[in-house]
Amino acid sequence: MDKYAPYVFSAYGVAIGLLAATAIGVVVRLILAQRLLKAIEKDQKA
Amino acid sequence: MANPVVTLFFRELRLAWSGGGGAALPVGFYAGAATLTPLALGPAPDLLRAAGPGILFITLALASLLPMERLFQADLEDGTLDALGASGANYTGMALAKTSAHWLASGLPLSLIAPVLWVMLQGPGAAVGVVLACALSGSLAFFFIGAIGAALAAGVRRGGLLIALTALPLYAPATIFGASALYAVSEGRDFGQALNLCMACAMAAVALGPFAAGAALKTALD
Amino acid sequence: MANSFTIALKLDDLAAVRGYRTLFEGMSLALDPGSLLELRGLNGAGKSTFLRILAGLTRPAAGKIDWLCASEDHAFRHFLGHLDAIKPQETVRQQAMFWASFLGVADSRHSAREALKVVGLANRADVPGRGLSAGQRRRLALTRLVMAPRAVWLLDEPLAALDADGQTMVRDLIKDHRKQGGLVIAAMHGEGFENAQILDMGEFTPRQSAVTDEVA
Amino acid sequence: MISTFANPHRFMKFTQWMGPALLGLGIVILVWGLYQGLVLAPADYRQGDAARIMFVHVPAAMMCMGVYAFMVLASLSSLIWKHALADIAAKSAAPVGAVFTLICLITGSLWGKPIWNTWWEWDARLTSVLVLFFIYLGYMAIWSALETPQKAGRAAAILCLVGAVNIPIIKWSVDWWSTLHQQASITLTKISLPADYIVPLFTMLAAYGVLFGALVIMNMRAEIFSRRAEMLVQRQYASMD
Repeated sequence: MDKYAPYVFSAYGVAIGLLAATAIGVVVRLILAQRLLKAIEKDQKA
Repeated sequence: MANPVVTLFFRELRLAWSGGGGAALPVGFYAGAATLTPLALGPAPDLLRAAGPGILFITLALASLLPMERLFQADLEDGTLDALGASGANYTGMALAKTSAHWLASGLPLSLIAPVLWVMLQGPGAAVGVVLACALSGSLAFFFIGAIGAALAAGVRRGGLLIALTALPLYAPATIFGASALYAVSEGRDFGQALNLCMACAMAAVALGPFAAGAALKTALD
Repeated sequence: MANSFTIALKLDDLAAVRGYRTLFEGMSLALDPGSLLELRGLNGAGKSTFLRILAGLTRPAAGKIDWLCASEDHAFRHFLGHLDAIKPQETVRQQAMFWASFLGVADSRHSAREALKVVGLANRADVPGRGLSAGQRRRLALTRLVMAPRAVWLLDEPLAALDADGQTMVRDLIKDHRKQGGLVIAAMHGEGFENAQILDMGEFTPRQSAVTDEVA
Repeated sequence: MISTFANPHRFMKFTQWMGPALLGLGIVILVWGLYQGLVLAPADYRQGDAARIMFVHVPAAMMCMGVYAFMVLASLSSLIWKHALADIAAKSAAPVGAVFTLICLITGSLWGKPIWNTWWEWDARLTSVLVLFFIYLGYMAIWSALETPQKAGRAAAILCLVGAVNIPIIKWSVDWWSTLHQQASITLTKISLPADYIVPLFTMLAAYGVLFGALVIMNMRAEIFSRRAEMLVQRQYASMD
C-alpha cells in the first residue's frame, strides 16, 4: 500500500462504521419495539 | 360574479397589508442583513463588490422564508381553511391566491429594495435594472417553493424551521442562476442566460408550486 | 326566496379513525330531504370528525357516502365548525362581504347587509373581528349560511356561545332550511326539535376489540 | 405481488426471518467485496491506492439515488393506491438513504484529499449529493414533526415527490454552476474504469443493496411494532373514558 493508505483505510472505516452503526441502531430499535409490544399486550391481558 | 379564487386573492392582499406592517418585516430583515455585510467583511469596495451579489441573493432567500410560517397556519388555526375547503373551492386555487397575494405584499417590496442594497454593496449603478429582474424572479421562486413547505408544515406548531429545512435545498437552482446573473452583470459579462434560467425557475415554481401546496393543505385539513 | 333543494344522504358502513383510535365504525343511515339529524355522544366520541367527513375535509377510514342530489355542483355544503373563521383585523361588514362573493352570491353588498340584519349584527357592521364577543363571532359565522343557499348544513354545536334570542334565531334558520328541503346535521346537546332523527355516536364506538394484527 | 405485501399481517409473517437473513447475506457479500477492493484489485497507475476508495464511494453514490427512487415509488403507491405499508416503507428507507449519502460525501472528500489536498472540494457531483442529503433531512423532519401517522405519511409523500421533481433540476443547475466556475483539474468521475475494477465495484453495490433491503425490512417491522404498541395504549385510554 502506498502513501495514500491512511485515506483508503479511513474511507473504508467510515463506510463500514456508518453501515454498522445503522444496522445496530435498526436492530436495537426492532428489539425494543417488539419487547415494548409484548409488555403492553401482557399487562392488557392481566 | 367574481371567481372565488380572485376574491380570495384580493382579501389576502388586504389582510397582508393591513396586518400592521406585516409586509414590511421581511424588507426590514433584508435591509438589515445586507447592511451587516460591510460590518462583517469591511468596507473595501472591491471585496464588497465580490461578495455583494452572493450576499444579496442569500439574504433574499432567507427574507422570503420569513412570512412563510403564517401563510397558511393563521387560516388553519382560525377555521378559515375549514370553511374554504368545505365550500368546495379547489385547494390549488387557494394556494395560488394566497401565495401570490403574500408575494405582492412582501416579495415585491423585497425585490424593489434589492437594487438599493446592490448599490450600497458597491454594485455598478448601471446594472440596477438587471438586479431588479433577478430579485423579482428570485423572490417569486423562493415564495412559491416556500409555500409548499408552509403548507406541509401548516399543522405544526412552530413550523418555521421545518419550512426552512424542507424548502432550502429546493432553493438551490434559483440561487445559483440568480446569483450568477448578478455576478455576470457586476463583472460586465453576458447575464442573459443566467437571468433566463432564473426566470424559468420562477415560472416553474409559480406553475407547479400551488399544485403541491394545495395537496399539502388538503392533508393538513384531514 | 324559497328555492327548494332536493337532497338526500345515504351512509353505508362509515368508519373514522383518529391517530390509532377508531372513533366509530359500521355506521349506516339514510336521510330524506328536509330531515334534521342530531348527533349525541360524549366528548371525543367523534361528532366533530363525523361532521368533517361529511364536509369532505376528513377522509373516512371506511364506508361510502352518497349525496343523492339533483345538481352535480360540488359546492352544496356549509360547514360551521367550532372555529368561526373570523379575521381579527377585518370589520364585520368586510368579512360578510368577502364570504358573500367567495360563495358566489350575486350582489354581495346587499346580501351581506341583509344577512347581518338576520343574525342581529346590523349595528356592529364596522366593528373589527377582534372586538367581537364569542356569541357575536358565532353570529358572523352564521351569516355564511344565510347568504349563500346551500343544500346541506353541517353545524358543530351551533347554539353554543349564543344567548337566548341568538338560539331562537338559529332554530328559525334551521326550521326554514328544513322546510326548503335542505338537510341539517348538527352536533347539539339536548335541544328539542320536533321529528328530529337522533344519532347516538355511542352505538358505533368499537367494543374493546381483541388485539388486532392490522396496523391502523 | 405488491398487493400481497400490502397487508401488514402477511408482511410481518413473511418477513419474520428475511431481515436477519438478508443482513447476514449482505455482510458476507460486503466482506467479499472489501477483500476484492483492498487486496485483489491492482492499484490505479495514476492515483495509486487512493482509487480503491472508489469501491466504497461510487456504490454509495448510486445507492443514495436508488433509495430515493425507492421512496418515490413508495410515496406514489401511498398517495395513489393508499397502501398502508407504502408510507411505512418510505419512512423506513429514508434514514438508510441518508446514511448512504453521508458515506458518499465523507468517502468522496477523503478521496479528494490526496488529489486536491482540501477536505471539501465543491465538485459538481459531491455538491449535488450534499443537496440531496438535505432533502433527506427535510423528509425525515416532516415525519417527526407531524403527530398523526396518516397525516405525516401523506405530507412526507408529497415532499418526496416535490423533491423528486427538483432533483434533476438541482443536478443540472449544479453542473451548470460548476462549469461556470472553472476550478480543479480532474473531477472524481474522469477516472477511466479498468476492467478489473468492475467486478469489485458491482460486488460492493450488491452488498450495499442487500444491506439496504435488510435494514429497511427490519426498520419497517420496528415501525409496525411501535405503531401497534401505540394503538394498544390509545385503545386502553379510549376504553377508560
